[in-house]
Amino acid sequence: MKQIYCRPESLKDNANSYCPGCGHGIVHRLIAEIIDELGVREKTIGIAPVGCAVFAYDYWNFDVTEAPHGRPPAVACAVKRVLPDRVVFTYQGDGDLASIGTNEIIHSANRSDNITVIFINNANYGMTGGQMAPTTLPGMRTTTTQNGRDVKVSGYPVRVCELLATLEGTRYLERVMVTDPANINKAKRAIKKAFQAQLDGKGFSLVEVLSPCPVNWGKVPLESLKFVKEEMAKYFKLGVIKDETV
Amino acid sequence: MKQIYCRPESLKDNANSYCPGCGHGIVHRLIAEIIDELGVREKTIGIAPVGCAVFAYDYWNFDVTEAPHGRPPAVACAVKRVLPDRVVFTYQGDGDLASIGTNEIIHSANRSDNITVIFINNANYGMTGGQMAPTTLPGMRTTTTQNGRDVKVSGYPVRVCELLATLEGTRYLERVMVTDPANINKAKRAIKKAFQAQLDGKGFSLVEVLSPCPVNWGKVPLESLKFVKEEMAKYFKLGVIKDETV
Amino acid sequence: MPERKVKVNKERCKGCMYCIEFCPKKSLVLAKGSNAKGYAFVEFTDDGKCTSCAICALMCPEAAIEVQKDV
Amino acid sequence: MPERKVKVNKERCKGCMYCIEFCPKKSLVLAKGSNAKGYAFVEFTDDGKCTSCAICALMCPEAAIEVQKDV
Amino acid sequence: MERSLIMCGSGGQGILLGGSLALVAAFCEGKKVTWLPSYGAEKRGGLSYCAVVISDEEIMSPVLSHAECIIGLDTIGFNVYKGSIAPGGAFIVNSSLVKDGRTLSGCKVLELPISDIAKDVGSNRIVNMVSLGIYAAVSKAVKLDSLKTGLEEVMSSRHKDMIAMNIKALDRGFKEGGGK
Amino acid sequence: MERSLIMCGSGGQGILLGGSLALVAAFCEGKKVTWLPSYGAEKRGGLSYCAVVISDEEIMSPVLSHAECIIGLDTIGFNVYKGSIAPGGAFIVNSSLVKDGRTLSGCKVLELPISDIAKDVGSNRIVNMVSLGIYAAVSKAVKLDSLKTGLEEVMSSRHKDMIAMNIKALDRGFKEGGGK
Amino acid sequence: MKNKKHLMKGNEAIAEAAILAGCSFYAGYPITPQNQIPEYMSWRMPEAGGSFIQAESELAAINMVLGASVAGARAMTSSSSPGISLKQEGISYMAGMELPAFIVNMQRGGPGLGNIQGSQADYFQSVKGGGHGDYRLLTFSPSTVQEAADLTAEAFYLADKYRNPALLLSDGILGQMIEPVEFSENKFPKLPPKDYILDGCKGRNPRSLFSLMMGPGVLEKHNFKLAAKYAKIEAEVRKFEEYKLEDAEVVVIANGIIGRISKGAANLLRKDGIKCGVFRPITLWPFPYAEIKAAAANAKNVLVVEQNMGQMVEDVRLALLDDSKVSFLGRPGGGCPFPEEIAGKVREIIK
Amino acid sequence: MKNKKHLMKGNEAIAEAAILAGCSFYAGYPITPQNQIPEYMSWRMPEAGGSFIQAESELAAINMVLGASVAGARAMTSSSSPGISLKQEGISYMAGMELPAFIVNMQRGGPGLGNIQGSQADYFQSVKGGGHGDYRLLTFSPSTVQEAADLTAEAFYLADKYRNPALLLSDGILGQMIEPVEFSENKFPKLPPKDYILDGCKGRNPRSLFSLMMGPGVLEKHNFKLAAKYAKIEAEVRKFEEYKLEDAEVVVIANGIIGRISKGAANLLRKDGIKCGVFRPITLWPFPYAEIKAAAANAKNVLVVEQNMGQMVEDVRLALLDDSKVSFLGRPGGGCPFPEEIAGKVREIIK
Ligand SMILES: Cc1ncc(C[n+]2csc(CCOP(=O)(O)OP(=O)(O)O)c2C)c(N)n1
Ligand SMILES: Cc1ncc(C[n+]2csc(CCOP(=O)(O)OP(=O)(O)O)c2C)c(N)n1
Ligand code: SF4
Ligand code: SF4
Ligand code: SF4
Ligand code: SF4
Ligand code: SF4
Ligand code: SF4
Ligand SMILES: [Mg+2]
Ligand SMILES: [Mg+2]
Repeated sequence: MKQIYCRPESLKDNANSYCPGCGHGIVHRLIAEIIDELGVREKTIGIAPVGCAVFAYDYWNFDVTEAPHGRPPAVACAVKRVLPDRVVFTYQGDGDLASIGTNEIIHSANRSDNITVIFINNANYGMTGGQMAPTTLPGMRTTTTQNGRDVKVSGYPVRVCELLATLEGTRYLERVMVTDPANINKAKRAIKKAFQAQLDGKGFSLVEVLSPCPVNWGKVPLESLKFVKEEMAKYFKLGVIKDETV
Repeated sequence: MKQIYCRPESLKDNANSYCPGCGHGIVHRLIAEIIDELGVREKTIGIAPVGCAVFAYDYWNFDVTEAPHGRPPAVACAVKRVLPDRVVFTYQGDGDLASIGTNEIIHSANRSDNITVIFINNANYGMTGGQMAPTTLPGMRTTTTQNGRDVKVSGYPVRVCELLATLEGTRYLERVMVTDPANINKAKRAIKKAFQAQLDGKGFSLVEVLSPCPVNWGKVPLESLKFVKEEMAKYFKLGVIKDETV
Repeated sequence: MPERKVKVNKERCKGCMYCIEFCPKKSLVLAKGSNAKGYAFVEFTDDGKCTSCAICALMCPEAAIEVQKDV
Repeated sequence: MPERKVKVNKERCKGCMYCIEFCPKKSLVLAKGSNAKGYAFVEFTDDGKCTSCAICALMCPEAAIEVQKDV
Repeated sequence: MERSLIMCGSGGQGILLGGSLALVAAFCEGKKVTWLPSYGAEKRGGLSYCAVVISDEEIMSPVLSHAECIIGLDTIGFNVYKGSIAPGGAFIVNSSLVKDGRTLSGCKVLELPISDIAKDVGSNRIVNMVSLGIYAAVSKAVKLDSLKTGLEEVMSSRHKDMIAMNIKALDRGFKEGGGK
Repeated sequence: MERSLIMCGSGGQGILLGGSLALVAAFCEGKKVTWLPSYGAEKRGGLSYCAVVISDEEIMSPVLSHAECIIGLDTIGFNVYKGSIAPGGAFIVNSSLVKDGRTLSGCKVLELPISDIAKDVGSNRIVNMVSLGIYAAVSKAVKLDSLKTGLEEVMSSRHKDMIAMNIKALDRGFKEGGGK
Repeated sequence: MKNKKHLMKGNEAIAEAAILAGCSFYAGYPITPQNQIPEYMSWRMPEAGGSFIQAESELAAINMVLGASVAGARAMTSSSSPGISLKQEGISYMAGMELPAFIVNMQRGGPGLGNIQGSQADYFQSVKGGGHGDYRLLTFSPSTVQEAADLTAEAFYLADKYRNPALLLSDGILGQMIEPVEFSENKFPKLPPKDYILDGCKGRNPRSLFSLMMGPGVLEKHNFKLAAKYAKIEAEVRKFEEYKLEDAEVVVIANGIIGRISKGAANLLRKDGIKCGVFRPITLWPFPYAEIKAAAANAKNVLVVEQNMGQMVEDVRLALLDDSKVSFLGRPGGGCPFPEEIAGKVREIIK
Repeated sequence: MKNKKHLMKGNEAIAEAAILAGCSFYAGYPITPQNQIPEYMSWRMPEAGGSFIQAESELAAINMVLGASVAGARAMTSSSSPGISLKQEGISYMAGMELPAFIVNMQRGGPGLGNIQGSQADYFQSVKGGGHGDYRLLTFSPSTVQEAADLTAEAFYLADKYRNPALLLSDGILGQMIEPVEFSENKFPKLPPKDYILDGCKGRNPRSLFSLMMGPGVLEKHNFKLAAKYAKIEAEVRKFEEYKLEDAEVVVIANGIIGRISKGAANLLRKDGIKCGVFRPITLWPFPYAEIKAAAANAKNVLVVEQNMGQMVEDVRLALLDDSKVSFLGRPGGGCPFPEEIAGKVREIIK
């Protein structure tokens, strides 16, 4: 019997604390697979966000630090400047990256910090119980938009990749979703490319992952995949937004 | 004798504290003229930045509040929501708006707060003695980039209008410069349009003004105008970046 | 008993059904009962149709699935 | 003495020369000496060429210039 | 007199709702009441808990070191709180899931197959109501009727259809607990 | 012995540079020294000031309520600091700009047309150097030679060409101040 | 909502009390354990005709509150410990600009991300000034949901009266617990119209609001003025509860939920004949120094209980200037003592 | 640079001392009166082979320092009062994560934007904890440029030794003034290699650094561990200067530049036969309580002088527990007393 798939080495043998069907689990696994494939586990330093993925250091089998909410890019920038030959990445939710941490992500991108950013867009604040995020869709109900997000009051869903694309420092930006085998494979290719860009010294790369949050959306997991595919991907266009890695 | 030009009513009869040839003085005057022309002096509330214009409340003859460094958009957003029929604007430098206050300006724009933002881009931190700003040109010397800004270390000059243009909430964005009569007239038209957009309830408008800072640039005033025209305007393209007021 | 092609870690599984939904051979089913954490969990049917395509593993948020192939 | 078309507030002027540079009629000059704050300041020559175009006022960062026109 | 109740189990067993129903019921009876949940970082799975205090006088501590009555709805809750029963208190154990009820000592132990009873009444999701019925019977801290009145307040209107089943569950629990 | 100097005037008169030259000179002579500027929010115009203390012993206060010697280079500075001269101290007044020197009392007053002298030496921009020459002559707190040595340290290399003129200014000031 | 008992979470009761106190502007950013405040406000505030904004960050939130206060609104924000740390600059500005505002800190365990249990470890930050400069916050520590609601109303009133930010310093326990609460009629005297706010200079001279004071001596004068105001507040505002102190030989001093639990401990001890009483400061600034001194005068022992490593105990020591009497029981990092634990500590110290 | 006297501004001397202490990472954001630190670092740090970043904000700066410390670098940031307020969350995190770092606060007048004169109004923020949770910062207050440089070196050493952030709490006066300074050889014992940093898990198990501790009792345990560390630091680190205290009947207690000026006042008074001495705390945390008690034991009067409305005076009162002895002279908002003013106050209180 040949082993076709087994738990990647870069994933600790711990159960995660995510809800059933949560996209974080899928993306964690993809990152672990990629770190293994690139052979950089022993020189990788991950920066965990404050959000549902705050415990990421319990799941990944390489060095991981916590950062205050929204500040992973600042932390990563410094880690990378102190240790330029290590692989440094941040893993951030949409509250973390696109709300409280907007300043840090923009200036990290603008400096073209040679880091990789994995951005989990699940259209709400998972950890704190499902409040509106900057990426919450118009009309979408959350605990702070109980009648649905009203763009007149709360503004528009922020398209992070498009925003960052205007900055000279961004070298690779792609939006993917983890809704089905084909898209998960695409997501993996994108994330791998983003890490490769760092290894090649290209500068700032970011992959935005549209990701289900079944519990806060009040949907069973399979429905939540459908929501990502049919609703989120309509607003947040998939694909490469910018590629200057060549 | 007919009065062709006299000090606008919206300007107090105080001397300002700016250096000779400073662009702040010109823009202050333009704003005062526009407020007069629109007849809204008695319902205007200005938000001063922390920067050389911190004393703006000593110069403008209408209500003006201070705001912590970088936070004028948050302050303005609240003032406008509390008093929706007043004219509310922020006046911010490039350190204030594009560095420490990046988060606040982006989310104010994204909410499409119905305010007007006057953004003075003088490519450095005037008040604190000429440090690098996000808008400092590549190779430009400042007190923290004494060999000229190295984009590899410090990142790229941020094009604020282009960055904000990607947000759905922005309704009017124009970049002007105050270097000569024709351009000052253009600047005035742009600023007036930005205020008019607010009066018409259009949402967030911003005018970026390329503005001389002769002292920190180590140039006599006339040379500094030339620098704006020949160097800054090359990197920061003039004109309407976005107009959804119609 | 021969080794199974697909092993599902019963205690890790949270019953999200992603693997079941996307298995091209419908070789996975929801077991009766629940695991120690109270989740419904998935079982490999081992009905011989499985091609070891590992799509189930690709979908699994818990990395609860291992796949092998006869060679 | 007839009223001057262009009045420069000597104590406000900081001698930036913007008005001088852009006056189409070259009707403004730098005065000798300096004002109370130590700045060189500008004077209107009143040589009759001034068209009251107010370009000087438009350029002035100090709002130090008033312009009138014969009517 | 101060009466204290701990309800514990796992997320999804309706612990918090159950506890707050006891609260509302006692409140309707004119009692002073407090209700305190534990609030974890994890949304699903893991321990769920709430503490309810019912009293005629000012309640000093909404946090409880020991409760006069504990309802343990599954092993997770049971294991964490088995030491928290006050001497002479009553421990209501869901014997459908908890097998160690008899290891308890120094208190009254009521082992009842609450999950099975609930399924029998109509749904696994009303274990909380069954257990509250038992609680009313055993503790007499709240009246069965008050629980029923409280139900209307606690259940949001869109769940009206479920109220009937919940009332059945309360009644059944009350009976199983020996209430009359 | 502790010697104290206040130099005051307006931005652009080279007050800070002048004060730091006195500092460097005294330092070269092996003295303990402190130099403290005022640092305003406005870049141009307005008061400029620095306080220099020179001592053989530990200096306790870099801030001065009164100075043994004050150099007042213009009216702005003079007016703010005219009350800060220590009894019996020496006030060096730039009479080219300051007309009220004689209103001072209780101290030695040296009214000298420092701006005119500076222009005569070569530039309005060396009033600071002229005044330092006077200071050396009047106070004997620093030697003229030390000021000259210090000049090389203080002036950045690209101003080397100006050093000659500055030395002339020091010499001239020293002479005007009665030094030999 | 008024004059009827409701069962509500502490967080919700605070939000409702704010609305009833005339709060018309709320800006906040989610953080456990206070999320019910923004969640409640998100629908209730528009219903009441005011503005709710989920801000992009705590920094934005506090500066929105600053802006709303500039414009004359009764304005409020809420957060929990890390979020409150982020607001320190804005709080210092508001104190300097003499702007009223209502701030809620539902403390959680720290330092850093800590945990989400109740805590009292932000005492120093609140009463000594976590921001820069000499300033003070009116600081209230409730022990019941009812008191939280009442103090909310009072805090709005006093903030306006003294033109100073007010802080409700509570914790995760009170925020999450449900208790009956009744919202009473506003019983505070009418305040004069705000003559400093910016609402357009129609019919008056333009105004400005600022804390920058560069002229020589101007900022010092402003600080002395603020200090005089703080002295006035100290003289006029001091709230506390005295529980069974008349004959107390041991005085437990504790605030908030711990003060309440301590009363339970006192009752346990009295059952055993130990004369224990409780002094519960309700305003933490102004701190009731004199009253504590008086309350402890006849006691042999004083026990300070806090959910931290010892912060308020310093103020108690300053009140008493007699360390021989003072003992301390601290449960940091979200730990919470039961009445039995406090009683046990009392038994230990009176031995 | 070493073993030679240089004339330098306090700010520059601190920057150079940091470099010589092995600081290899600086991130900061401009603010008066400390701009010479980032300006100096901007060219000197790359020259020394380290990284200088002008951060986009104080928040970014403190979190960059956090990151650099995670990666094992000796890391530093500097700011002045409003900027330090913004760093409070990050500081609390670093204390919680037990990360060393060196932070400089060149205090200015507050609250709010205040002014840019020297001030000591951030004392409470520094020593009681401006951020949330129970934590402490090693806090040093220099009075000369030389001492600022020396304490910088020591702060880096102690921060690493105890895995705790250290703060140099100085002010605009010391930052802007020029004095001779000599940079001596590093005289501190060698520290063991950092076995907690994240630099890739080659040859070891993966590590993580965090302050979130959700399990029951885990955070409380962590707090007790921190408290034990703080107690150790309190026992091992306490710096102060005693000036003419042997026969002093009046003891002036003041820190930093005010402590130095007070020595001048003591000399003035001694000329008139008034036996005045000065106790100058150099570490503000740990605060030299016992030493102050001893120093004041034989004095009739104690005068605390601060550039604020009275902050350190509380710690002095806690040290002495005898208010009858203690007087206070405060100059808030950037005001600075001259020796004569302090001497005058002493004359007044001994009357
Ligand atoms: C300074 C600060 N503010 C707020 C919080 C509370 N908080 C924790 S996680 C979170 C948002 C989580 O949302 P997101 O970043 O989208 O991550 P998700 O949980 O959805 O993956 C917030 C607001 C905090 N811990 N710190
Ligand atoms: C929180 C905070 N950080 C830093 C400062 C110091 N500071 C004052 S103005 C300024 C920048 C000014 O630059 P800019 O915004 O470009 O305005 P300009 O003076 O050039 O018009 C800075 C950093 C401050 N006052 N507050
Ligand atoms: S709340 Fe949402 S994001 Fe968080 S673990 Fe659950 S499903 Fe995932
Ligand atoms: S420093 Fe620059 S921006 Fe500031 S007043 Fe002077 S010229 Fe204007
Ligand atoms: S390997 Fe492929 S065929 Fe086999 S169970 Fe998994 S998804 Fe189905
Ligand atoms: S995908 Fe994984 S967690 Fe989901 S049902 Fe299948 S095995 Fe279980
Ligand atoms: S009005 Fe026109 S012509 Fe006359 S002085 Fe001014 S610029 Fe010159
Ligand atoms: S433009 Fe104004 S300030 Fe400049 S020189 Fe002319 S009058 Fe003077
Ligand atoms: Mg999210
Ligand atoms: Mg600028």
